Amino acid sequence: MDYATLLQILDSTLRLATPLLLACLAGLFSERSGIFDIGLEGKMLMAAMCTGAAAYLSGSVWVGVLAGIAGSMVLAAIHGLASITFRGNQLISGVALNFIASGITVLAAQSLFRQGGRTPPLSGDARFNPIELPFAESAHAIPIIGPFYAEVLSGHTILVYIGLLCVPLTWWALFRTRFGLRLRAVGENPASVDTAGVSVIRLRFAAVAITGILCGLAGAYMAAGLQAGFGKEMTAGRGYIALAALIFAKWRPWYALMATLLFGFFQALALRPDVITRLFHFSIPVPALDAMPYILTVVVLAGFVGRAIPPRAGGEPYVKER
Amino acid sequence: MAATGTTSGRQDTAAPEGKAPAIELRGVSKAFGPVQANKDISIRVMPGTIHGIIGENGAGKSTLMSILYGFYKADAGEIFINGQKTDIPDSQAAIRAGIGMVFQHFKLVQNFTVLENVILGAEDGALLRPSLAKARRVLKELAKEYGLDVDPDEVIEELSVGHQQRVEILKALYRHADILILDEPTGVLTPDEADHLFRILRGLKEQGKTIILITHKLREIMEITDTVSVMRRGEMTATVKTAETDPEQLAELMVGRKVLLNVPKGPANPGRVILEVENLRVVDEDKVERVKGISFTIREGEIFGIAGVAGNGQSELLAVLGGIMPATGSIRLNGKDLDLTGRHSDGQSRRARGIAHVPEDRQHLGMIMDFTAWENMAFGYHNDPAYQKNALLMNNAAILEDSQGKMERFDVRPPIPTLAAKNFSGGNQQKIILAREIERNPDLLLVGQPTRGVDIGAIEFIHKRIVELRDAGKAVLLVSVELAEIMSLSDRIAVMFDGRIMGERMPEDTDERALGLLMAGVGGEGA
Amino acid sequence: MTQLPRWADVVLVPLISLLLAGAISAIVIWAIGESPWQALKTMVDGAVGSAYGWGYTLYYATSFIFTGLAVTVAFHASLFNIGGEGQAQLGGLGVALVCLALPWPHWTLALPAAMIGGALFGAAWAAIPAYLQARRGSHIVITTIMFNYIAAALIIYMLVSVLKPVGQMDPATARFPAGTHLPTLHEIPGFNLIFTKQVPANVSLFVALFACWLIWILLWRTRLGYEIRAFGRSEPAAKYAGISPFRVTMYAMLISGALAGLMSINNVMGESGRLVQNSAEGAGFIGIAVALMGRNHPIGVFLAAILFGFLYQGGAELGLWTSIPIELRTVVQGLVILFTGALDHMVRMFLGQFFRPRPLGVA
Amino acid sequence: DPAIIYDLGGKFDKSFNEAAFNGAEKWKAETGGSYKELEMQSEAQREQALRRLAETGANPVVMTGFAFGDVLNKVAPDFPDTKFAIIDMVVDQPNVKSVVFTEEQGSYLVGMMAAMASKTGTVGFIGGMDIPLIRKFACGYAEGVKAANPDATIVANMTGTTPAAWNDPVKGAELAKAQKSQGADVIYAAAGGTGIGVLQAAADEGILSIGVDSNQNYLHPGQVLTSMVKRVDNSVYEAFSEGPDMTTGINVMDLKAGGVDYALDDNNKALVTPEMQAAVDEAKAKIEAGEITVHDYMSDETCPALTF
Ligand SMILES: Nc1ncnc2c1ncn2[C@@H]1O[C@H](COP(=O)(O)OP(=O)(O)OP(=O)(O)O)[C@@H](O)[C@H]1O
Ligand SMILES: Nc1ncnc2c1ncn2[C@@H]1O[C@H](COP(=O)(O)OP(=O)(O)OP(=O)(O)O)[C@@H](O)[C@H]1O
Ligand SMILES: [Mg+2]
Ligand SMILES: [Mg+2]
Repeated sequence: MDYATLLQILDSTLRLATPLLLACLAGLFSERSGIFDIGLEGKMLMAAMCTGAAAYLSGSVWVGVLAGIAGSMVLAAIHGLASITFRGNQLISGVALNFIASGITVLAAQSLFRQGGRTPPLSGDARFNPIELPFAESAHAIPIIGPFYAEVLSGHTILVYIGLLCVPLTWWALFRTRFGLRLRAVGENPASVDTAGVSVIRLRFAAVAITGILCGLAGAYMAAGLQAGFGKEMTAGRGYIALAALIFAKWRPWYALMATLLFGFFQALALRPDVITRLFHFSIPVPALDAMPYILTVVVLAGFVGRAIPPRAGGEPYVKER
Repeated sequence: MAATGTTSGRQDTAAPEGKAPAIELRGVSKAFGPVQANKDISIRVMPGTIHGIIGENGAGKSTLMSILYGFYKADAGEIFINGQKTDIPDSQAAIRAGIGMVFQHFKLVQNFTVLENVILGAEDGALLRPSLAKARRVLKELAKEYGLDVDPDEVIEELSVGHQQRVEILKALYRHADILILDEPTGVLTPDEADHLFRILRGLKEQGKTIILITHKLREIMEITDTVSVMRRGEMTATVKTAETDPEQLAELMVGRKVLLNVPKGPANPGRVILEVENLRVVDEDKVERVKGISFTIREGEIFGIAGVAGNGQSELLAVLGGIMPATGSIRLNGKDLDLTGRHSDGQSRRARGIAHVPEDRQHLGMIMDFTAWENMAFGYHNDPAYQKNALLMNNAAILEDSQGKMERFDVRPPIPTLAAKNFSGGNQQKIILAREIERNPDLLLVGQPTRGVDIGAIEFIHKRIVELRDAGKAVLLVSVELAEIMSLSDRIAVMFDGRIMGERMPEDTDERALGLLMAGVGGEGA
Repeated sequence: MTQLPRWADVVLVPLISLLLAGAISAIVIWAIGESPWQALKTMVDGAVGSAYGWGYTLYYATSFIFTGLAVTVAFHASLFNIGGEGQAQLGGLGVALVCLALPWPHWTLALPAAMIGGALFGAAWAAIPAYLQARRGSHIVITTIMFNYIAAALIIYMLVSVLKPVGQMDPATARFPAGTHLPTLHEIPGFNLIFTKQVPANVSLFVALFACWLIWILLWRTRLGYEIRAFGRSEPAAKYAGISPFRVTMYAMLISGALAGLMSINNVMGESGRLVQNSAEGAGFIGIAVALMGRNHPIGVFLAAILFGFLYQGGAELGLWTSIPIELRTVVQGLVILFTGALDHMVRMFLGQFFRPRPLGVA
Repeated sequence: DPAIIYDLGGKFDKSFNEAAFNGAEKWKAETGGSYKELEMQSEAQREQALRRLAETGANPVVMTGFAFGDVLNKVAPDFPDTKFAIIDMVVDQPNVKSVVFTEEQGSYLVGMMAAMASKTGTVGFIGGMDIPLIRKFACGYAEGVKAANPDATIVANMTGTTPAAWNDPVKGAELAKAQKSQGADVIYAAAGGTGIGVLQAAADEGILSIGVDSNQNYLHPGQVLTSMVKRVDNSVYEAFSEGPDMTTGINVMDLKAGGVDYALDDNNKALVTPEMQAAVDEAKAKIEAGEITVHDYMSDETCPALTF
């Protein structure tokens, strides 16, 4: 494989990893607070639809992003209500919300635009446009690093950079702030937080809200960055891959970046079966590449590669009085 | 009922100098669904004193303290702190009012460091770094002042229980608690650790702090408290000055009657050896060695009692014999080895070899609360050929009929086998389990805490049945934290401490005092 | 929380959940500018208004009975199997391989063989998550989700690269031999008086009903069922009773996977007569709703499966005759799961108001 | 009433299915009649949809896409009085009309244009699902490219092996970007809904694209070189107009019959030079006259101009 091809695949990796990364970090907040969320997929989808619709109607991508976040937050709020307030089963709530999102996005888009459950294509300001990083043109002159900077790092939409920025931000928030300390504690032992005089419910709702925001960004990126508009089921299981990445990353922000980049790389590679064939002189079936994130996650879950220990209070509603 | 006029009279004498009490509760009530955990409770604690609270399991002690700490909300009642009426809707308010609490079950984040646990909820700002630095400094001072040494950077799960408790105390002190509540702090401690704790508590008292200490142990009450309150069935039955009372009186107040548990039983006729345990070691899931090489034998027609403070390896011993936990060493039943780790180390195999097991925790181990009584009667014996219709199907009718008989013979009330287990009272649940296990006519009966939370009538009945089984020539291994029960029921007594048997005594050659010393790890030949 | 009487818990809670889901669906329909009443009428007409509609409703219900039972069995062992979809797809592969392996002379021979194939493949697909849960403590929910996706990829690979006949363009197996054709209700003497036209509901329906009965026997009449239920209620107690957690987890999931796989005799063998991509069409997920709705009892599952069959056929009719997208049924399905499975405490709290016992301690 | 069933991409795929939709709408506008329509949601649903439509008395029933072939073969005999029309597939039943197009011819024309418009000498092809039908597009395209510029390089990719490949704009966009990095500056997308992503990415990257099935020039005015139009709309219109008396049998829609063509309108006028147009129109005449035969991949599953 020549360097140009590699750069092209890495470039593609970064694009494809971004929604995974945002969703993965979203899940990280929720699960760190002890609320399991298999509804990432649904929230992303909802956000993608809201973004597509609002950006088209308003002509502004930022209005679209806000709408996307709002859409995702509605689902997050329902999940919070079900799993925090009413102490319901978090897994079932997540499954249910995924179904609701899958259906309601099509219903809404269809009723708004009558284009078979799509939103009309976005163009111009209704969509994120690539940003050239400074000196990207001139950087080509520098060997190796230069093209990498110009081809892979530069030329993405703003949300890609926001996604990358979210990684250190998440790490900092989680491990260097009061909020993070409490959040981690509430996911490990909510009673410790409660007896320390901090509201478990408020913390968990805050975490779920952050999940909503990040999933909103992930969905907005799908509709206005990666594509130009919303299409039926356009997230195509990315929420579940993000969930897999979260486990793969053992609920840690930097590992989440690694995991999502790896899974994004698989997706990018799956687009170029020709490269693999040329490289290894045999063809790996594309379905095998598609399934790779899931297979790897199962391997990690099985404890063959380190142990993935979820937050201890995860999945359990906090009940003081039986 | 038991709250007499004299007890309330005594209560008023608790404020001689006219100083406002540090804590005063008036008419506090709390119900959990149908369970009335606290009924119209009033209590006063004077500043700078150590106040004890005693009461049987489930008397409502923890609930009352949790209300004071804002963990639960009372249904009725008022709280006064230093004479001021104070609302305590949550723990934050309690902390603000200067109250700190060390719960019976610690509220620590296992994978956080000591420092992180200490600052949790009491951070100084949005960023952690300054808070951590400050806490490190304060902790050092506190360590010096009260002898509360603990490495601030150690992760909680690496610490011993005693050290974890210190962290809890530090947490309270870090929050400037003037009133410290400790819920059964010594239940999990070694005698050394307990002594150390008491020294700390005395130090705190000298600094003018008020301490409330919940315990089951009369000895501790007598040793350290200034005043003591007694709770029974959700009610406060008395508050007295420690100096003016004695253990017998407290015990009577606690149980509501003279405690004289004397089971009518004839002398034992020990026959051949049924059970031989040799050098048994048990390591639990957290890789902690719970039983550290014990050996003993039980003969037919003999009740072998194991006394000890809860958490000294008795539960694990029962679990191993009952096939719930693996172990190393050797156990022989009727001369044949029991499998301790392999395929035949499960409960089914134990039952097949003639071991019946009445577990300590009846609600979580002994039965399935959502199952009916008759389903529970087959629990563990569901493979019994008598319960099968054919190779595939169970004979539910047979189980039902069998259960009906057992319930009647054991006086389970109501004797309705189709009722769900959760709808029986605790005592009757216990009878269902006993009926199931004893009527199997086992060679060896394991019983853990047979009368925990059971009323007097039922206690006598249960004791009678256990003795009957002995008299039928069976072996019984009895584990109980109630010394009185051990004393009156056992034909031979062993005391466990820290995973070892401290010594064996004949009941007629010993008394509660001597056993108590062994339970505390003092003396004995096993240490 | 106040405890509800049993009848309220079994009948009232699901009923109210269903009504809530229905009410919100109506609001959704109204919000997209359609008439909920008209929609309901179309659904009722299309799904149960004619023998033909029933033919489809029962066809869908058959699949849902299998997957609902699959979820139920696992639920009783307190295992949440969301892998029904993948297991059903693998079951489809098993059925297809059996059907294509021999020139079957008659369906009476092909059906039992295909059942074994479907059940075996479904069970095998459940076995790995079960093993990982029982031995390595991996959360079964996550592993079964992963296995759904791996199953989809595997099926695509099998269809595209292995099973697709030469010259065929769409990724599907060849048609099964005529001897594997299962009689539809239209072809069964007696039933053909009602079902006068070709309908997809076929003899698998009776297999499904039989499975309901069998699962009831299993859960409440056999030792294994006893152990499954005991283990599901309390793992420590089960260990005390000498019930092996490993054994129960494995058996419960194997049975669950086998049931999900068995579904394929209905759709793959009975209806399409060949294996296509995504053959289960989400029935594995609907099994969750069916089990929740049916309160994890075979009779409840049967009733809930009919309800969802109605929803599915009715929803298809909506897509056909109105401008309400077919996705409405996905929304309703999600709402039912949400209300019966996650917001059930809300419903109970609400009902609790009416069943509050007299306060204690008044006397 | 007539009825139409769209394949998985949906009737608004801006491509194949939308062409069919346009035909139906044209019929409706002209005759004032009404028709029933249905969009496939999943692979397993085909048979029900087909039966249900036939059941309600719709006649003729038109379906778009080869994937209906198998079920139609099964369903058609059950409804002998109903006429069916299937596009892109041959189904041998007495009551079925099979409409197939000579996509290789249309692709040949746009291939020539691609080669002439390319500055790099490298052109791209992005197919949807990897099936002989799509290879037929690719092969005709490659022949056209070579005819105009024998030295040109052709980069060809397929989106996938399942019907999902028809509706994956993300993948389409990524493939377009990959082809651009390999030097391609004109990309022909024969990939249904996936093509939307290809055209979008090409426009974003500043290179040219070629649409398919419908006239897609308007999607990115001035950035879509042309479109290989396949007059599915005409076929649908025709089938609807014939009504229940529709003629059955195989109906080959070739260049001559107006079945395929390249699109020229205001949106791409500036991109098509007079030389280009002259060359293409000449080739068109030759093909119609039989002087040029474009190889049909499906006839022998080989392609002289391109290896897959
Ligand atoms: N969170 C709760 N929900 C419901 N019931 C509770 C709860 N906590 C305690 N109870 C019930 O309230 C009663 C009093 O319990 P509490 O824990 O206060 O007793 P205790 O005196 O501390 O007993 P122990 O000595 O065993 O600790 C018991 O019947 C108990 O089952
Ligand atoms: N959750 C419940 N639902 C229905 N009935 C119950 C429930 N809990 C207890 N009961 C009934 O209420 C009665 C009193 O129960 P409780 O546990 O308070 O008894 P108790 O006085 O503690 O008796 P014991 O000394 O035998 O434990 C019992 O007869 C029991 O059948
Ligand atoms: Mg307590
Ligand atoms: Mg009781």
